[in-house]
Amino acid sequence: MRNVVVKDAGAAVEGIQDGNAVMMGGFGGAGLPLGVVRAVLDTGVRNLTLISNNAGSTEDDLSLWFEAKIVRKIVCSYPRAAKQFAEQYRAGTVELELVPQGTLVERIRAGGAGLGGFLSPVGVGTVFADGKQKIVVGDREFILELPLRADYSFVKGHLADTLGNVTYNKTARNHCAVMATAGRTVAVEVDRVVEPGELDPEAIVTPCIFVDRVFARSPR
Amino acid sequence: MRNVVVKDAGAAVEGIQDGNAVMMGGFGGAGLPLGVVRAVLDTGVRNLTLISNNAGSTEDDLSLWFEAKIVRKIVCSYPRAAKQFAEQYRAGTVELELVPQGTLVERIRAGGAGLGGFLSPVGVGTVFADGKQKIVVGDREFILELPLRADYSFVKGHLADTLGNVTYNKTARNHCAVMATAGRTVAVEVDRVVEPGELDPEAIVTPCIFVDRVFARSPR
Amino acid sequence: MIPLSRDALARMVALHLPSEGFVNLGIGAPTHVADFLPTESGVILHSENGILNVGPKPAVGQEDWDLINAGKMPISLRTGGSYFDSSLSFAMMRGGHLDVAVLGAFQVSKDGDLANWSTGDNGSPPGIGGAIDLAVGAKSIWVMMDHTTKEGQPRIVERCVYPLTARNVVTRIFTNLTIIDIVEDGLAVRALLEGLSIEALQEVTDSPIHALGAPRIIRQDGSVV
Amino acid sequence: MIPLSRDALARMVALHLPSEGFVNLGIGAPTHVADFLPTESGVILHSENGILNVGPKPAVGQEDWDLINAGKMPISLRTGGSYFDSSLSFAMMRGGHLDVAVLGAFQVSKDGDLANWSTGDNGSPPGIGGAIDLAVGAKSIWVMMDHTTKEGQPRIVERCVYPLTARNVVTRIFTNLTIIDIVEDGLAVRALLEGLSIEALQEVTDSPIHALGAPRIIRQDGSVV
Repeated sequence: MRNVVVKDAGAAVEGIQDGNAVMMGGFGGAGLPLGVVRAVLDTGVRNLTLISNNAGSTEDDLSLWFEAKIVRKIVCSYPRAAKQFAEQYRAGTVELELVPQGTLVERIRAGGAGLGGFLSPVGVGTVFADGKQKIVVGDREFILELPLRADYSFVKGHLADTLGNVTYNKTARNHCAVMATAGRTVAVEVDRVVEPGELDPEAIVTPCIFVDRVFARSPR
Repeated sequence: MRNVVVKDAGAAVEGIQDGNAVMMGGFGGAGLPLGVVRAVLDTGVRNLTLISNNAGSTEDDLSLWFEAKIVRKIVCSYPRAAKQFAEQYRAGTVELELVPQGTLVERIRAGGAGLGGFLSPVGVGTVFADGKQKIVVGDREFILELPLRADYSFVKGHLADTLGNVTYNKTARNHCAVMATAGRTVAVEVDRVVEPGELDPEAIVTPCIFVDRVFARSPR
Repeated sequence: MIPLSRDALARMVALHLPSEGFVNLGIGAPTHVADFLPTESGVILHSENGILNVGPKPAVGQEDWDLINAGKMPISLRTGGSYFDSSLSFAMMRGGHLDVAVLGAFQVSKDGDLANWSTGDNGSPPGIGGAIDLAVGAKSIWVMMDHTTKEGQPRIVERCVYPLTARNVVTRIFTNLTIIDIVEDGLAVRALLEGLSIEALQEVTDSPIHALGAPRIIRQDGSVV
Repeated sequence: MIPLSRDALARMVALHLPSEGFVNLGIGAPTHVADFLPTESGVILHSENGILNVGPKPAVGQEDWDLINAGKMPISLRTGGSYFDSSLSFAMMRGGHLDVAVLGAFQVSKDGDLANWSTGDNGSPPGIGGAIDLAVGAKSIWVMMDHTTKEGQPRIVERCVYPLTARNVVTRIFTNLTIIDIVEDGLAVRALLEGLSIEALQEVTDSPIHALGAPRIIRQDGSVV
């Protein structure tokens, strides 16, 4: 029977390469797979394109990636309050693609759902429309937003069964559920791995078809 | 405290008018709000635009609407095996807009999510592309599909609390969850109404913000 | 005449929210409105990171960092609340399902243009977050802000000079001096701080205002009579 | 030489499905493939109405009409299965998450064009359902069908005359006579029914075929040696 459990964060990030696009779940610390943050650092990869709602705070989080200068570009909605990122940004050593939060998650969803893009009312008449195709439907103008996919999606779940079905905890679900549909390799850091049948089939948020690797977070 | 419980199907369809667009949940009989089917008939409304995956079988279902000739147009993915509909269709008294199933649900989602449309790879190079705008992204051609909304969305849930939070039963979830986001008035027929707090906050599929009316199905 | 305190302004907004309405309180000052909602209001609060029916912040030591609001502060879930992913959360916002979004602002124009995400300072990284989705999608967009900048410059202007969040979206502005509705024929003053005249308000407002009937009186505690 | 029975054809397809793969079996004959899946295959079946890990049909009298497949027939859920709404279900399909979709067909062209939803008969209402989404989205599109129509006309053709479902998507065809891969240089015969020659197969195939190495032999029970 299918079993996607791997032993640790190191195994979860196996294969990651320089220049990869990487989605990291989370809104603030909720939903951020912290073990993965460190494991990616340990691989020594560089020049990543990071797709994430935030750019870290000054804590033990994505700030480590900016401190280590392994991110070439970040696609992000709210990189404020991120000290290490801000330094890189001011120094011009990291590229920022600023995307409204709802547009960010919808672009990721489009990537995972095989759509070529979508027409958004968000950003019309603002700098967020710059350089994007405008499409008028009826008497209303929209912006064509394009899908996002990644080489790796790393998210934080609550429970996963060995098949790879995942639930989340409270507001830690945020971008994780959508990112889990849009990575070529999807790895989920969870609080606990359970047996198939232990999760309520009505309450599984990410069905196992989307998940390639699961590992249990180490106690801190 | 908010309470959206109404006494029966008749109250759930109150206000429906000639010429309205109506979404009906369900794939086959699963998810079809049967009490609503009859209650709409009882109102005597006509010239409805029906948005539904199917057009009824020969049973006690949407076929009744075609028998009563209250549907002017149906937007549908699979109206086969629908005897009463087929008669109307051959007689030319009902208009059919045939939409691939995934495109149908995605158009409804776009309606509920405030998008102006989406770029679909489905139907490219087929009759399903006829009359639709083509948009090329990179080297790939897509069809611009437009959102669907309705005056009323009627779906079948399993449990609802008095606030209007809804869960579904097994594969009866199908189009219901998405249709519940895209009606100006959304009414849900459920097996049972429960108190707030009885539904697991992690397992609520349709949060109450989308729901205007809830009623418990009468025992048959 | 002392401008409203932050608490009083928050109370004034809270008292205006529609009973049993679905409301998103933007990060910053708007979040503070929650503290002044009468329990009988039945208002249901949404936070864009994926929660409906946000409850008060937990007691010190009881924080759950998987249960936070859009300002990344610990909250609680009220009975009957639910969790969902960001795509459904933003579908609620962009799809017009929220009754009211209360947002902070740097500037609002007489046409309801909103500038609340950037002052154009290129020194620090910009951040847009979800404010722009709210501004486009909620049925009513209310702004709450100080009437002027710290330097005394008007924030209600003919035309925003800061980068826009959205055009023609704001319908009502609550400031520490007034409540103004943006209507067809301009800026209509619905309520005025006790002791303040329309003429005095006009002096700190960079676009013509007019009274909507006899403006109601805002008391120092934020109640309106 | 007797063409494969429906059961044998279904068994032949079942034996080729990738171990532990995610598979959608289209309505009609493909659904029947499930009955021949070895339990150790670990194949996980998807049905587009919103279920992953479809199990066998329940015993008579145990049917739950809220638990059906895309053919609207009662099924069961295997341990570790899940339910979800149609938008997520079609995201799985269109987004390339399924390893294989097995579909019936009226015609398949040498370029992998698929015609499986309409014979152009205008007398009865058309129906497209979810077959088109599968045809566009799954990583591999396999067709299973009788090699010819009841009247003996080839179904594998130079160019489909029936309305297309999708262009250039089919990669493998299982018929009651053969297994053919659609590759760069045309129709490559991977396996042939015992006793059938390439030349005889060519006679009932409306597009040039060629052998891929030495084609394997299909036995009457659908096993391939």
